[in-house]
Amino acid sequence: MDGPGMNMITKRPDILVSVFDAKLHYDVGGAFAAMRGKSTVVKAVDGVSFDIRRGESVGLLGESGCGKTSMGRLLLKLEEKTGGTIHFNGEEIGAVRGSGLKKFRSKAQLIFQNPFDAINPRFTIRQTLSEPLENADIPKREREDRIIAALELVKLPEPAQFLDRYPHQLSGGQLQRVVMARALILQPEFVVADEPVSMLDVSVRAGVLNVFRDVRDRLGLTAIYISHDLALVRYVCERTIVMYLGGIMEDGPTEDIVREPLHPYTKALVAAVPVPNPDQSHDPLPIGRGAPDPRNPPSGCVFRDRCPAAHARCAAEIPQPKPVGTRTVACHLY
Amino acid sequence: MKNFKAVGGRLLQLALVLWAVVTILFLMFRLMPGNPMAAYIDPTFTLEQQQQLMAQFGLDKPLWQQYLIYLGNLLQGELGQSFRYREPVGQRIWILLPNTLILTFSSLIVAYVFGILAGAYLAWRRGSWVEQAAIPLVLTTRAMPEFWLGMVMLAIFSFSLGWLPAGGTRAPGAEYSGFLDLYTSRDFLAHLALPAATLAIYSQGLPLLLMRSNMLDVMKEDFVTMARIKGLSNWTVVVRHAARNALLPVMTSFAIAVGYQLQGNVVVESVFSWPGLGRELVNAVAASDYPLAQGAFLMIALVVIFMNLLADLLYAFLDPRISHA
Amino acid sequence: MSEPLLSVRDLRVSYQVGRNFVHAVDGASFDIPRGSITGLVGESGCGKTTVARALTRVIAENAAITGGQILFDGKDLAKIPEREMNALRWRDIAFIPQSAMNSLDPVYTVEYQLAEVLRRRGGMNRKQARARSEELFEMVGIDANRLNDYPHQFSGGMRQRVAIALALALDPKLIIADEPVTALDVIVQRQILDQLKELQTRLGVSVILVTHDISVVAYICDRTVVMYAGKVAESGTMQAALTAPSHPYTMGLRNAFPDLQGAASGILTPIEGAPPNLANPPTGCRFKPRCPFALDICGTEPPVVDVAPGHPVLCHRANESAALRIEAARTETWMAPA
Amino acid sequence: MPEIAAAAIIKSRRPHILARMFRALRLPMNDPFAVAGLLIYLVFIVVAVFADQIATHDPTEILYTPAYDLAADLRPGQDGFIMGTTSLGRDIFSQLVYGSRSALLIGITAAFMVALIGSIIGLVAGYFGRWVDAILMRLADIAFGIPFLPFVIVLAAFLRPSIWNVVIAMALVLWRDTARVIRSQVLTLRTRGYVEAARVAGSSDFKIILRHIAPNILPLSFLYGSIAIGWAILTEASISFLGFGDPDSISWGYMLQDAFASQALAKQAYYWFVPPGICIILVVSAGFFITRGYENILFPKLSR
Repeated sequence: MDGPGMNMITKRPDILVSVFDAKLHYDVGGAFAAMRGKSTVVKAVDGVSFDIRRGESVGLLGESGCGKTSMGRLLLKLEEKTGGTIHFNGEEIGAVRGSGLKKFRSKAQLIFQNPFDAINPRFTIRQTLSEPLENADIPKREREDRIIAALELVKLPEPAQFLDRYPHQLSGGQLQRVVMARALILQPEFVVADEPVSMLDVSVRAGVLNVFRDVRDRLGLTAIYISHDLALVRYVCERTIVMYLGGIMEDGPTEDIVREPLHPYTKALVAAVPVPNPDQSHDPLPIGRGAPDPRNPPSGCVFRDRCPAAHARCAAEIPQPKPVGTRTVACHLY
Repeated sequence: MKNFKAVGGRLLQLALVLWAVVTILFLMFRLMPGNPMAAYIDPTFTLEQQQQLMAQFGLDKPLWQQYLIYLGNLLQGELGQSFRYREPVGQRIWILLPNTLILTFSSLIVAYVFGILAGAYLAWRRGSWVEQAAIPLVLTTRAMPEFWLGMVMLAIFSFSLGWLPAGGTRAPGAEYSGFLDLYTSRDFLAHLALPAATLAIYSQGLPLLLMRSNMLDVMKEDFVTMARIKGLSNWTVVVRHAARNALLPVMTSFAIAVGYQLQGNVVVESVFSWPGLGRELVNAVAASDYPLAQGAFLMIALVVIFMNLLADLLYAFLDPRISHA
Repeated sequence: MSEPLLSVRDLRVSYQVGRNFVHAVDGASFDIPRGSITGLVGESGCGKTTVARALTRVIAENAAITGGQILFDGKDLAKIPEREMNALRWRDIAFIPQSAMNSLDPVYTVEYQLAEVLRRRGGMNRKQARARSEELFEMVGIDANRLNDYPHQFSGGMRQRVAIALALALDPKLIIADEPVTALDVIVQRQILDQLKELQTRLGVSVILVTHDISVVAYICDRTVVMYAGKVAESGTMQAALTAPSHPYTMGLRNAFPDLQGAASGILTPIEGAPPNLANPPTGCRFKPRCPFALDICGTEPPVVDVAPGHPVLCHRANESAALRIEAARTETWMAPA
Repeated sequence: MPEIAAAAIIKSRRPHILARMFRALRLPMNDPFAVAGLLIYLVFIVVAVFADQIATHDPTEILYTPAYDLAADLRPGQDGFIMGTTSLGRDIFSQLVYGSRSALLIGITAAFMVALIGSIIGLVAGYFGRWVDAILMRLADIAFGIPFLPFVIVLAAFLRPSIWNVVIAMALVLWRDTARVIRSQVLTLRTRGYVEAARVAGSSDFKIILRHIAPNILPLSFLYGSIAIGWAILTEASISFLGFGDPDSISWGYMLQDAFASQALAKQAYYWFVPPGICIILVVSAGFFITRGYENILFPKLSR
């Protein structure tokens, strides 16, 4: 799709979030870098378009520096976009201010990557969870019950005993459940989870992921799950968007992407994932070794300098996302 | 060498600071109550004579016009006439500046060499009784009024023991042929010893504490542990790796310390009657000789601002993470 | 099997925190055969990094080796004097740190740091050191003209390659790699692991790979040692320990790992609870509070049972492992532990 | 600047109000230095408050010995003068006692002003960033360009000489150090997860600053406040020594100027000019000791 007509998308009730040609460029500066003629503008997100239907779980998959976290922050207005449009419930979020912003905040929430950093160490769990309630002007007497309900929702055993505890007295898994409870306490429609389990031990991760899946289904949430780990994305999302150097390479059902990756980068990504059984293939990855430099990406397709199938056209022309079977792929091979 | 076009931002910032300080200086000296030349107008002067004197110093024009003249003169290095000495301020400043700089740099170099070595040693002997004793001692040197320390040093070494002269830069009547001859003569050094020692004792605390704290931080870094795992000798690990990294911020603090030291000079020069910019400023202000005071203040401010800039550049060049961005 | 390069016997390491002692490693025993890659696997706080660092005898100020032996080439590294130990460092035992970023001195070029090891520890002169540095960079696939760059000018993956080059500098007998690829993205991670495997096979050096990620161990290691709460739960060949785990903890760990090739509908099963506090560890088996197969007997110290030759398991029900393994595969087993 | 530890390990029940306050201000009660610092402060505060009762004479009154000649240059203990008399025949001990009053008065007010102004500017610059940050930091650069002591001297020459000149001068210029340090602390705090979480939870900027940012910079402001007390006392002493002090208020600086002018050095009257110096050192170093300031006395790390 070469970019939907603006008004057509915003009217469709089933679309909760519509992103069209979103850009986030910022100047990193650095006098000495500038002196050597190196560009100092980082294109964290460079022309990304996708839509998310209500109740859909979408994985934002990519390596560090691919722009997935920036994209998540743009969706929640934690970062102001420098181009394109983002619609939430049919309304462009760029202009939202004051009470409109407060309403948006209650509808769109974030689950943080590092639970140990996401809660103020001086606040008790009760104070942490009552902050969103205060902002939504929930009367004082109702808050205790809603806090307990939120903690039960995230399966924290006997929540009452946690209320007066400080964050350093909880384990990683428990803290992440409190972070989730805080995000869900105002019954949002839309949740962005930024690598929610990457800081947790493997044996604890599964528990937190199961809670996330259970809560998402129970509240009918629309969710974005940001991760560099394809196996985790597959466990949580039915659709995945693969990002590289600020752009979307491939977008489609997760199972199809895992079974039959189309974009050369996705192929390398899927092949690279080590699986816990000893007799997996050891043949070298179909990808060049260069490290992506966000400050000066290659011309045309940003992946061409590492792509085994790169040809002349890839350098000349940026590949537009094209429908290929169940997927949308941005590559001249199709 | 790399071109510095990109460092323009920093130079622009410098120009702004310079302009602001110069303007503040101008306003300060013009906003005072009464007539700036009151102290120099003989009551017997007639009105015209007073007007004529004022005109000579350009004080009869409206403020903004004086400001423009003031800026114009400044750009040509013209600092106006001293009320008291009736001679160009610039000339006097130029003679006194070397004295102040020599006092500042000699004391600071001694302070930094001692501070760095002692700081590194204390970091290496972390937790020992040596450190327990040294830190409070260093703290008291930071808590000490410099002029009081000067007085005590004077009383002991000059008056009680009589080893060193009590002030000034050279014995009365001693003649010196050249510039270099003066500044390296035994007589000058004897005069320099006490004031420089006073300033050095006061300012060694900064590099010492900074070096010690940096060393402690760096010793925790992974690359220091790796150096030990590589089996490198203790000397190599502590000096070549830990000290070399810890030294970085200490070197840049030297430039800023010069700025702070200049302020300390004001009192120390007065105690030792050392003919420098600090003492000149004090005497000029006491005598309400505002152009001279303004010139002395400006020169001190220029050196401070230049040193702040030097600190930034020094930091960028010393740290490869910035110079090889 | 030839005599192992390294055998650790009942190693104990404890940290002094305030007045009490944390027994981070409480009697760990395992062997490292020559010319192989052995995975040292366990979750955070299980003592794997402490063991790795104990082998180099460069441990934290407040730590101390309080017991056991580290037999390496006929010498007990836990007891030999510091001078003798230092002679071994980097010549025989090298180390690859987790994030090479702050393990390389930021104010010296990479060449300086290579030459420093080659000349001060390897006794080479300037010319030999330069030649060897170029050869090492060649081996790990970095362009030799990048030798005089500074560490911060290298990407994550390249820095890790520099760290490998550094480790290989003096042809050590043993390389200990502490989470070498954890901080890297999956593609670079794979390329570094492939490189490590290729170099290990070609040079015949023994490698200990410390990691929390059993899929990384499965991908590259010949043998594995699974640690839990300061003790070795189980160790053995890759097939034995991972495809057919015999300790309940390894079984649980195996289930908690998302498997890309497994069925899409597979449910990840967590291990409820948390590892014990090592300041005052519980008596008996330390996994008992989280183990679905725990019996009363597990309250007493579990024996080390050789389920198969070279496959010791620290568990009272070790010889029932085949049956337990089937039961462990079912999610409900873990949902409500005994 | 060593990273302020995120949370002290405390018992689960709500800690006692005083313990919480001390924890908030990071006052290490078990550290001998801090306790010594506090004791020194207490002593001087008591002396300052009860100066009238403690002092044996009026500090400015010219005194005579029982034999009616001028009680000048008396050694400590002579004719009942505990610490001797000045060349003008005034009681040194009384001057010392009253000197503590002006020292603490100036020290604390100046420190309060510097810490307050510096913290607010640092907070606003660090939190809001962009042009607000640029303007405030250029202001700080200008303040850094002004040599402080010369500035106070020139200021004292214009304004009627009074002990408040130092306080005004410090309020105008010395907020610069605190502002720069608080700003860098706020910059790191702003990126912390729980600050973003508060923003996502819909809290206003004001509420975020009040509840999440300010409590974490309190220890730093208090630390720089205690260092500023030292600076103020040292500056006042220097100004009085140079003759720009407040003539009708007795301060340690004035005593030293009086001694210096009366050739006390030549007379080797150590009993006259040493004690005021010692008092200054005690009070100023007490400020450093209390907050273990010596760990942070150095320049804020010039981390870019």
